Amino acid sequence: MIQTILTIALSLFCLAILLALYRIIVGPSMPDRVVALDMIGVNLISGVAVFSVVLHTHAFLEVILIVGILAFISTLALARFVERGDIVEHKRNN
Amino acid sequence: MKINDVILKTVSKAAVLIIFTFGIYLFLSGHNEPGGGFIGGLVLASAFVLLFLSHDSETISDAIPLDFKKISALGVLIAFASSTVPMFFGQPFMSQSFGYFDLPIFGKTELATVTVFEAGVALTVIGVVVNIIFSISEDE
Amino acid sequence: MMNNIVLLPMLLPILVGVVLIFLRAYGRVQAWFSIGVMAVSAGIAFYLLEQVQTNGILRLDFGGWEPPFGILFVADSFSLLLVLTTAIVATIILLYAMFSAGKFLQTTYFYPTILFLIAGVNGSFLTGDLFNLFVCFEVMLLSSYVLLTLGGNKRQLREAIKYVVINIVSSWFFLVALAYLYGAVGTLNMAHVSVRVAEAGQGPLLTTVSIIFLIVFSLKAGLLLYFWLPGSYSAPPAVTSALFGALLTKVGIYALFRVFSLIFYHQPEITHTIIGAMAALTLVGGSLGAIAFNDIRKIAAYNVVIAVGFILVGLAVSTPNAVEGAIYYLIHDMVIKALLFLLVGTIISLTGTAMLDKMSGLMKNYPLLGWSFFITMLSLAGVPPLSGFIGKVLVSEGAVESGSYGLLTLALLSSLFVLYSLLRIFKNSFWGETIVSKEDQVPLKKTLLIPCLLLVLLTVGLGLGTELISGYVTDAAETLLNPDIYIDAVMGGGES
Amino acid sequence: MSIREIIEFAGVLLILIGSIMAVISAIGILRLPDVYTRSHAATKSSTLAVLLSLIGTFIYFWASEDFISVRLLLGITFVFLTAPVAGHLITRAAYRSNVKLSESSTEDALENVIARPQNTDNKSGES
Amino acid sequence: MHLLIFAILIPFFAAALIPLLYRRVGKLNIGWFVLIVPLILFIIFALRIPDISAGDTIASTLEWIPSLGINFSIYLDGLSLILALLITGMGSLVILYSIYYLSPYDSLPHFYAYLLLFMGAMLGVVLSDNLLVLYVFWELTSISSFLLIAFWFHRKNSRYGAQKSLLITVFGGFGMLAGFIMLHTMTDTFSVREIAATISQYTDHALFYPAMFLVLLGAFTKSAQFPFHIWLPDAMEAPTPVSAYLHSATMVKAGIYLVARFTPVFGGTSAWFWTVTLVGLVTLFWGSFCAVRQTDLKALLAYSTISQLGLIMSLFGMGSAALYFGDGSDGALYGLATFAALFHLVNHSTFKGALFMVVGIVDHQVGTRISGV
Amino acid sequence: METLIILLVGVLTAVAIYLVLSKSLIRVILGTAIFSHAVHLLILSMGGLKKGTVPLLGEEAPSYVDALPQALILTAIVISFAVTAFILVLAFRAYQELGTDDLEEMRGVNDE
Repeated sequence: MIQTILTIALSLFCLAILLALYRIIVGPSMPDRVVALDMIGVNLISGVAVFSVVLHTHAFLEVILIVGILAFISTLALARFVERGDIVEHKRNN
Repeated sequence: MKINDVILKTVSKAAVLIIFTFGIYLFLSGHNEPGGGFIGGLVLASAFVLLFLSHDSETISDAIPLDFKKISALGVLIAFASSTVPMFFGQPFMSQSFGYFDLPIFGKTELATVTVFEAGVALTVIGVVVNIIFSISEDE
Repeated sequence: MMNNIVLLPMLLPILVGVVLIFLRAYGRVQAWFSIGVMAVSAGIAFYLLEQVQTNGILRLDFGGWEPPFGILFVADSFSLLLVLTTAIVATIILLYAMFSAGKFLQTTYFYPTILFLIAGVNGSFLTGDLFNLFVCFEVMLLSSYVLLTLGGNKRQLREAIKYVVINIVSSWFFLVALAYLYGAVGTLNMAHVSVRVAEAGQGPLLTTVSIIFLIVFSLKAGLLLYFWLPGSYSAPPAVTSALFGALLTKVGIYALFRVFSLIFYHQPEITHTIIGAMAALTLVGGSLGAIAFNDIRKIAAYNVVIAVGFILVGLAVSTPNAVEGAIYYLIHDMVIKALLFLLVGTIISLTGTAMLDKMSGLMKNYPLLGWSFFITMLSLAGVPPLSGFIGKVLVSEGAVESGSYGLLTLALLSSLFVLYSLLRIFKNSFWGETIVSKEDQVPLKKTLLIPCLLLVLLTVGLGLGTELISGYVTDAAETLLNPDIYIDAVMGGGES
Repeated sequence: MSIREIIEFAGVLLILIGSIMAVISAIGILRLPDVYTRSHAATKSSTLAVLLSLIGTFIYFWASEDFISVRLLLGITFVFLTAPVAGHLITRAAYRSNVKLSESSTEDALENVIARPQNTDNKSGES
Repeated sequence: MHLLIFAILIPFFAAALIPLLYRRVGKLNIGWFVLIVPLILFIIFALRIPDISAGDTIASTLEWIPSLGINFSIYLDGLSLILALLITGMGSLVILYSIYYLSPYDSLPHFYAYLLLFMGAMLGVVLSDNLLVLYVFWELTSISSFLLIAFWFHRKNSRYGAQKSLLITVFGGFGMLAGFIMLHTMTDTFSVREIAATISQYTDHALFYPAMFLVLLGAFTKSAQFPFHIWLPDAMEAPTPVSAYLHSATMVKAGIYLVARFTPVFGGTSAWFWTVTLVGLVTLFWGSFCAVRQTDLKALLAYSTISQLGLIMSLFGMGSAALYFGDGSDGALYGLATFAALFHLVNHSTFKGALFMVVGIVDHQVGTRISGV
Repeated sequence: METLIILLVGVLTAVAIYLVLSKSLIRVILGTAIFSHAVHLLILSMGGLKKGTVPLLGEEAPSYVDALPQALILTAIVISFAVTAFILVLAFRAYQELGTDDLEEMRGVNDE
């Protein structure tokens, strides 16, 4: 029972990732792609969590946080790039 | 054009705190579980990267007055020096030893000489990553 | 007994190199430190070499893990001879660097990087584990990337990109080969792999794996796949080119010798024939390249290629004489290539150009430099009694013994091309009408000449004093040709 | 069914709801007309989805193995903190880099607050 | 260990001393000091004449790389003695001549150092018993010849001639080295005497003929035999004493010496007979033919030298048949050819040396070497 | 499972080679990065994807997977990290100096 539900949940997450992938490919604008990428990251986190439940192991729990950190930082960097054209400013001008 | 980053700055302070905690946790758990110097170092470095992203590089280098090139060198030095120590006790290079200690808060803790080595690795990774961010950002 | 000292040739340069990072501002101090550490490691290598003669092959198990479980360093005569030569040559090159490198180079982590490079080279020579070999290769290559880009003019950057990308790809191929080998035999300890391969027989699969190794190491050594070499060796400053010319390709050659004499020696009619064909093509290509260019740096770089082909003729033939000759030639080549690149660099710094047709009559202005170059030229061509001679004789003898007359012809003819290519430099730049008057000439610093003269002495000394090292070389060749000696030393008993 | 199993089941149910939310948000990102509305779908429901599934996992491990994972708690906090900020930043970047609003949108409230650079070349715009 | 070994080394030491000595002697021409060396050597060798003509030989060894069987061993017999006397005798005369020939603006220490280097190398070639040591000195003669031809290296032709001669002789040298290595592979020794003693066992060996041709390649390039003669006319850019000494009297005779030295090894075969004789004869005719067309006196002498070398070579080739016929009357007849060859070798060295010197004088006095101007 | 992973390795390698062969330097770098991942996966599958638990102390399990490939991969990752970091900085410098990231155009840049 539980296993079935988990499998369904896992495939739904995969479906969500695939749909977001479509958005990444089609665009049409850069922010669209970034949004979709961010969403993939978030779904990946959920996927890993479900996966560790399926496998009954704690070994993957670190991955959740790491993927979260990476997704956040990359989204941040991409957003800055879209907005200002650089990633790290030398000196804030305000 | 004035860009107001209050939300980002506020949140990133909290996020950096979390990342630091997690990084140190990963670094220490490396002996028996996933983690260790390299991964811990990377996570710690990502905290620095986050700081660079949310603030500007000058503010950060004023706040943390460290030469990260020297930090990575120091890391390598620590790693190799700690591996060298056993040679003076007639053990092969990179031999390690560990023991269990009763520490006040953590209870029974395992401490191994390899942790020193890992610390060196972590420092190196932090230094290198931050350096790369620096060198890409500085000569615009 | 504990053999921790085996590690020192790799460990010392790293430790000192790291310390030097903290001494960034003090160029001179860095130079003396690095010269000192290289001299010390030369002493260590010599001590170890003596030890190996009396006690047999030395090994060090990291962390006390006995083979085949841990990683380890193994020191036999072959590796130690190369480590010794590396240390000596590096000392002299560093001496040159101290006098020649500008303020900028001195303070941009030039010396630490050189020391890391040497650590990688020494590590590759000494390691007894294929994966460790990969790691040491990478240490060496990373340092070489940095060295290639230091100073950063456009030409350097462009060549560096080519060099880095090619080396990254070949490194990943190295990993692919390691993966296949691990999948096939389940171990990466060289001696253990050798045992397993001998047990299972070198079937088609393992032969294929060996050919991937061949391709990887050929890229690093510049055997046939040398297209990247002339550009990247001629771009950086003289000191860096000298280090590259003396050390980098030699590591690839060392790996080829090690792998194909210790592990994949069961199917010589396939692997060694391919090596022979590649060596032959390398000789032809290198010879043509060496006489085709007007840029003296390019000429020098193509000479590296020719030497690689020549040394690998020794491996392709694999008779005792040939292997011994190849070792002699390897040692000779490390010395002489360093000298060649230093001289070429000096000439360029004196004349301000690298083009042959723009220089003339330097002999009148700088006689000592001219004579050094003359001796270098003869030594490279294998003219007796300089150091290249004995290696050439022995390799040729090996080729005769095994009936490889084609290789013999190419090897000897390539010497002629070497002679001709350098003769062109000598004839055009040193002879001829003096176009710079005594008053206008750029003064040649004595301090730049001293390292060159030291290397000249070394090449003459190696030629006349061949007897001094012949014992070590014979032992090295014997170990290479009888894998059992190596295997016994590594796998036999846990006396350490 | 022991109480423990019920709690386990509740955890798994949360995960299932989370996954359904994720698909809904994915549909949103697919169907909505412009980047602002898509980002709305992505951030809101995705955050909900991930929080639900992480809490579900946490509950599951708590119930089945009495294991309170600090890492998981940290993760939940982190995602909870950062996901909205990330959405905010992207949308702002989109607005500043001249990504058009959908034609069905009736009002641009920021039109007079933030001067949009009208004729910049841009690294992002419609491609 | 015989003192003769050091006789070979004397010129090298002297050559090394010249740069040191040059500063001290001041205005006096350094040639006078240099002249002492060949004179002493000549006397040393001349004193051996009675012993050698009595049939004695002198052999001695100085170890160099004993582990590989490469030792500095010398062997003095009649053939070597003749050439050694020729080298030192002609050397003395040439040095005497060059004291007056060269102008004080030329770099005298270089010239004499090269000349002494060459003399030592040449002595080494004719005295060594060890093949590889012979090869060492052989290459040294090429190198010193290269340096001497390019003595006036600011002239384009000098440089060209030097390069050509070096490349061709070194090419031959490499061939010869390969031949020597093959001989070593067959017989497992580098000693010429031992090879000559045991070669009869190996005549069927696959490497026998390749070795022979490769050794001949070395000899032919050095002796300017057809088709390798092309370097010799270009080598005439050298100062006249050099042409007299190297390119007519001694160095080109090294190839002849090699053929003579290896006649006992390869002699009794028809291949050797035909190759050496035919190449010698072709060179003889071709050299003479070309000589007729020359107007430059030195070039004329160069081609004449080539043809004379061809003559000597062909005589040695014919003489080798004596080994085939053995002790009979045919053998004695062919043996005469060898005698004639040796005789003409000495003969040619002296008269051609003299001719060159005369041309040098003409050049000096008249200002040109082109006849008919 | 192995077959699947190997197929994945093949796809990754193909992608990587396509990228490495392209003109843009940044694509080349991405290609090398992808190639490194492909190789790491290859090593992993060569070690055998057995049904075992992660090789950690503290988790009781009847069988563990081979730990050596993982150690190798970790090292390889560190190295690829360093190399990628270096070449990124190098590409950035080259872009600044040469004014292009197109390898074809780079060749046209004159010496010195």
